[in-house]
Amino acid sequence: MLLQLYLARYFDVRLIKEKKRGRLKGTLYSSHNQEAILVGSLFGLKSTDWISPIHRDMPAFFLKDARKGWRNPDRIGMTIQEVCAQVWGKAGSPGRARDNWSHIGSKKNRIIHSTSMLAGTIPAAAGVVLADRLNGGDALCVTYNGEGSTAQGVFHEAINFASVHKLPVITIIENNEWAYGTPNELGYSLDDFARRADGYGIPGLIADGQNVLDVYDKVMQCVEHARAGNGPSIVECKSFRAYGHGDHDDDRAAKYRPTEEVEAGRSRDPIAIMKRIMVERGALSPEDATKFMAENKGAAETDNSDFPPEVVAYLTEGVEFAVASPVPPAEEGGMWVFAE
Amino acid sequence: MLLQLYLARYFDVRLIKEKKRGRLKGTLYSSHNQEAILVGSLFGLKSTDWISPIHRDMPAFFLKDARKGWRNPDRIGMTIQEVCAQVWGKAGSPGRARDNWSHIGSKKNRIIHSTSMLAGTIPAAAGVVLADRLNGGDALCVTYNGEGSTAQGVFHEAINFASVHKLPVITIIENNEWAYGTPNELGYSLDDFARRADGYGIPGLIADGQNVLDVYDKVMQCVEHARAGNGPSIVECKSFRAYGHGDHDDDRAAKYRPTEEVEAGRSRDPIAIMKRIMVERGALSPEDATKFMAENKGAAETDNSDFPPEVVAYLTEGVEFAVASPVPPAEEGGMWVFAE
Amino acid sequence: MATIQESPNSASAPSPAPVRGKINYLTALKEAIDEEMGLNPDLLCMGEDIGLLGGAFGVTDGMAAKYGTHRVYDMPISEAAIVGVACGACLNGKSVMVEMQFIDFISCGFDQIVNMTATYHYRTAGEVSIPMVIRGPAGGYGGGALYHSQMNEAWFAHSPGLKVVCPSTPSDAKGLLKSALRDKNPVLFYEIKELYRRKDIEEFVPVGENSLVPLGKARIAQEGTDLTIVTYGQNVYHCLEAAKILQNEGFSAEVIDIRSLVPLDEETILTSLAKTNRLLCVNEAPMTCGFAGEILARMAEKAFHLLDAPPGRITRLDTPVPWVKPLELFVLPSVAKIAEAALRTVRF
Amino acid sequence: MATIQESPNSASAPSPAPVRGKINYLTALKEAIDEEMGLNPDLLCMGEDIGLLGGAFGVTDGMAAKYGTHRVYDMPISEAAIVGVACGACLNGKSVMVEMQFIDFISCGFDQIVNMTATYHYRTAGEVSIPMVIRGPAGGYGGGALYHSQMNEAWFAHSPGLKVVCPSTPSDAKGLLKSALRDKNPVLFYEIKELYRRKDIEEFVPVGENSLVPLGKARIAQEGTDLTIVTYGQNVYHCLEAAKILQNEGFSAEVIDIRSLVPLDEETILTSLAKTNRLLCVNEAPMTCGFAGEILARMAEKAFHLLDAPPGRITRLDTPVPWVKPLELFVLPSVAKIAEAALRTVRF
Ligand SMILES: Cc1ncc(C[n+]2csc(CCOP(=O)(O)OP(=O)(O)O)c2C)c(N)n1
Ligand SMILES: Cc1ncc(C[n+]2csc(CCOP(=O)(O)OP(=O)(O)O)c2C)c(N)n1
Ligand SMILES: [Mg+2]
Ligand SMILES: [Mg+2]
Repeated sequence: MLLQLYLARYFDVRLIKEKKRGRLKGTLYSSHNQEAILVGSLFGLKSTDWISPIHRDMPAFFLKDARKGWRNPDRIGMTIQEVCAQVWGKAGSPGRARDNWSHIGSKKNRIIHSTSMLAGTIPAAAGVVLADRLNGGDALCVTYNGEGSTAQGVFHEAINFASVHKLPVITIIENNEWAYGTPNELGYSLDDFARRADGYGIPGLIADGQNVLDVYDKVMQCVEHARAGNGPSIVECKSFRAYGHGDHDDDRAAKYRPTEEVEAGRSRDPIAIMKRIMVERGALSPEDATKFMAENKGAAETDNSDFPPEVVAYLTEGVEFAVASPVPPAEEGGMWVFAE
Repeated sequence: MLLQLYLARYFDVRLIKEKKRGRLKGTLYSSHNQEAILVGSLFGLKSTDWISPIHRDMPAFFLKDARKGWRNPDRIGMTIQEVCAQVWGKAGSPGRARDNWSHIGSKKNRIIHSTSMLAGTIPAAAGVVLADRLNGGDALCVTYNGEGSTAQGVFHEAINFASVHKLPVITIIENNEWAYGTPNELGYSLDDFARRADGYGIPGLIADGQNVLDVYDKVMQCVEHARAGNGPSIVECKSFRAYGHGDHDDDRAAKYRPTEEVEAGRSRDPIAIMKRIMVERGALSPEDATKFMAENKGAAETDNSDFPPEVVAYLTEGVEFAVASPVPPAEEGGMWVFAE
Repeated sequence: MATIQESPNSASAPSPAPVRGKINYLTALKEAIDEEMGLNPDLLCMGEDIGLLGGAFGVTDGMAAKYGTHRVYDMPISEAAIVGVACGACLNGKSVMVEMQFIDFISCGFDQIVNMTATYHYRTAGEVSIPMVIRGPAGGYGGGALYHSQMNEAWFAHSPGLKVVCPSTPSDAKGLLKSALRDKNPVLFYEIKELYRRKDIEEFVPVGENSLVPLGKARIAQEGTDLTIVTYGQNVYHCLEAAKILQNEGFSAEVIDIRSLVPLDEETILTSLAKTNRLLCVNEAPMTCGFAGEILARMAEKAFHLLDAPPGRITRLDTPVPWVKPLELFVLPSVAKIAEAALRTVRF
Repeated sequence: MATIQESPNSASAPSPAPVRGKINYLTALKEAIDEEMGLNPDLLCMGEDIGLLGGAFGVTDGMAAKYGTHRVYDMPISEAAIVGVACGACLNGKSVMVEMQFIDFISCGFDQIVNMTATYHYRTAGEVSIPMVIRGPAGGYGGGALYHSQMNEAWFAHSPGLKVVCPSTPSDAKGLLKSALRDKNPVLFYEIKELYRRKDIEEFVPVGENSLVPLGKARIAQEGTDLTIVTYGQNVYHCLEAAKILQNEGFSAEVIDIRSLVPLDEETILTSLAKTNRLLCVNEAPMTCGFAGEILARMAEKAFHLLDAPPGRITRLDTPVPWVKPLELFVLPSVAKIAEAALRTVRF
């Protein structure tokens, strides 16, 4: 898990560096400080389970089923090459760079392709697991959503439907306190989002989104609930958005959010927390714990030495693949409107 | 209140008779057996409050502010003439018969004009009271919704918004167990709809929808909550749809719903219950209680003698007005697309 | 070039196996669903009140009993979720027939159709296809008012990735719906509710494979030489009536029922124009950016040299559909309006 | 007949009071909102991130601070509720400017626009009018991909009761937005985000009443005699470039920027056609049922006798807008495609 946290963090750090170096264009939506949500929620899933990540969940694409080993060819998840090719807008992307950033997916790898329309894939998640159940499967689907996105009507429609048919859809709310430039008090009027589950008669759990083990525990409770045929659930993961909404927003975010709030929010680094727990449990020696220091460092101040070499190596392979991959030919713009 | 219950019931009975007589065309959506919800929720409102009725709430149009007296010219509600002209599709309708059945309203009378799209006016309700508050008013808005309609995304979006700004929107759920041909277990997975309020951090009350006084009490709790600036609330009124979804559905409904269920549902007639309570409280003599017998009678078996004469007289005026009112001229079809 | 499309019930078509009577448009639809549900175990149905009740108009009557509630779903009143759930099921190997209780309510699921479903194949560079049919009762002339009378097919014809179909006869209703249910793409299927039980259009309709009608082929509802009238849906009948008026005046109109808007059989129209040199397009949707205008525009571009008179169109005025009859008829295309425009065109 | 529309910043327009520099399209929009917010205390603003942040692109920057959060609302991510709440506020005496963060997300509030808002005046026989402007960044050419590049104006042009506007210059951006904010009807206002900060179109823009530009009047972006090119939005600049290519070939193109789709200034186009006798319509929305086709259809109907060559159109292919540049440019209108079609038309 620690290694996965590093990998997720390094993905973020590396893309920023690539952009600064001029090798990469486009907006980046950082998952910095929210990695524990992804790692903790994905860790206990079966290979055959589905996921539905959105803009802030890029690492989910290559962390899915990563417990089997990132490089394991039997893994049912995307390779780092595929994900990087997507970021770079190259033909090596699973979507051949037709839509941008996180709007990819893979039927084979059981990842739903989101549109930009927030919360728009939760109904599809319900449909996917319904179909799976009809085929005799027991796949569940974990959907990821910012707390702001839950204001969409389709969020309500989909969860209500899933509750009626007890469909195994686990809705993760990545509550990072902000929806772009809007603070939560203007988005909804609850303290704990998890209570929204009451309105559908389903379990609503709260996890410490900075603690990967707590996320794992809460999600696994929901997984068991789902596998037992009891249907959907919601897990609210309390977290904090470390930077701007996207990297274009970093400077503005520093203005619209009070410095103290940001500092407090960033202070609970999920990597540091995981290390502390591991040391406490004797799973990591105090010396090893000081080895890689990505934690509690700003993305800009971090460099490769802050990360385990295998993390750097894996990602570097992805980046090099992406850089080398060709841009798709123009004519592809006119292709695949209709299936034959 | 008893008189209002009679009026609402008589409206329903009379329209069916008019249709049978061939004087009226179109589908009727009966509020038979659900009158206590309308009467009880409207009774305690101020003249300046807004309402937003839908298909099953036709009597609400003329019961709004009726406490002042149906015929009171200062009443801020529709006249029976206007409502009947609408039902008949005549120029005397406040909407000049451009849209049908309950899709009317009145800015002057503070009634929001619904479209057919269920739950579609709840956002407007929030907007109306927001504007009123900005103008220094304290008007609230009562919206009516079938339990089935709450599955619409916009229901969620609007109530969430109202909760953020503590807007005085009271959402009545007329839980009549069925949404057209779909029973509640296929519509949502809660026992008590009122719990959905938890998900917005607002009060959710349950009323016996057959007991007009209980509806009144629960709604008045919400009215006080709203007037005190505490914002929206939900009142679930437990009831039962006595007939088909519309009168075109009466025969089919008799098939898709078990007879026992229907009989049990119809047995708690709101008029009878009100009479019993009044007798118990000494507000009605046992003899007077046996006077008009609309209660517990099927719509078809009921006739004018089952209703107080002033009820019959008032409605008859409306019907005669409607019958005499002209059909609007064809050219009006091309008018009022844009305001000048 | 496409030639005249044989109607499946015409004399030369292989005769249907069992001898049976004429059926109406609604029964034809029901047969299509029944046959396809029988053939394809991966086909599901989703919609409001389609199971226990059998649909507001009865199109799915008996399906839940026959195929089970694991294949026929009574959905909550959530158009967006209905489309989205269907899309997810298609992503995972199913085909889904979605019923909109009235096509008007499709606006509540709009985003899920145009952004999620329509683009899935495109976004995934062909990895995923979404074999979904969204069908429902549509159209005016029945006093349904603003929200039970719409023809909003142009919204979807303008949204790439969707096929759009609208049959006007029982044979086409059945044959096109069967084809749509087998198509790999999302298809918007406009049923004309005023035709559901219309007596005078009942006809013999084949069963099984014989009944298939391909998407993208127009039908020549009536041959003629002086004017090409291009239309679809309920307006086919108005145009045929108008053609009679023309005949009385000594003109012969060819009436083309395009049946499928996307893809459009342009060749049949072009062939007809080569003969008649005059064009009138008719639809009951609002004029601006409607499909009648699209046909007109395409022909003005491609067949300008063939046109001996200004091409015309008769559509709904750019208004909603009002309720009461005189107003409704004022805004919708009528036989009189079509005949008048047709005469103007042939006499140009 | 309308004559050439004077651009408010042309030499003959009354000069703006304070001496000041050229401004960009975005600043012009901001000025419009600021001026109208100042003039009309009943005008509210609603949208996502428009207050504290000042909008994703900064169009409402500073408005919340200046006019208060009781007039400028940071809304939850609920497009349907945003439109619906705005509609309710209008019903009760307010005017509302709604910002869609990207015009693409309008699909999530579609029903509230086309069925609730657009029809309110009609349904109430004129009792209620809804003075709402829905504006937002639109258009392609910026690598925004499927959901940040749309031009979906045709959906709304096809929905009776809505006005549809799309400015291409800073003066028009300001002047039309001010008019829209004063209009009694719901107006869909398409801002071209690629023009927001485009340097070479910055211009002197008047302040106050002098800056008003009426809805429903086209602007002749360039006079010419051999061909009429009708367009709007970002394509205006592509067409002007194409006109230069034509000029090199010895042809003179008149480029009309319609600015307002509904209502459409047909007279300016007809006047131009009377002179040029040739028509090319250009828009970046998909072809089928798009507005370029609508203009083409109207002119084919009304000005058939004026046309000496087949009218043409250049539009997006009937595809979504793909992300990466070569693909994006493959599907969108380009100077080359326009020039080629234009040359074909003038050489016909
Ligand atoms: C339907 C829709 N409306 C608006 C947007 C624009 N938008 C993109 S991300 C975002 C904020 C999302 O906030 P939240 O859900 O809390 O996720 P976070 O970015 O905080 O992870 C907004 C408004 C969108 N993508 N889709
Ligand atoms: C958005 C939308 N979808 C579907 C319909 C069709 N429809 C009209 S009433 C109805 C059932 C409503 O049930 P419920 O909300 O429980 O109200 P009730 O009729 O029981 O009072 C349906 C499905 C509609 N009017 N609007
Ligand atoms: Mg957030
Ligand atoms: Mg109900």
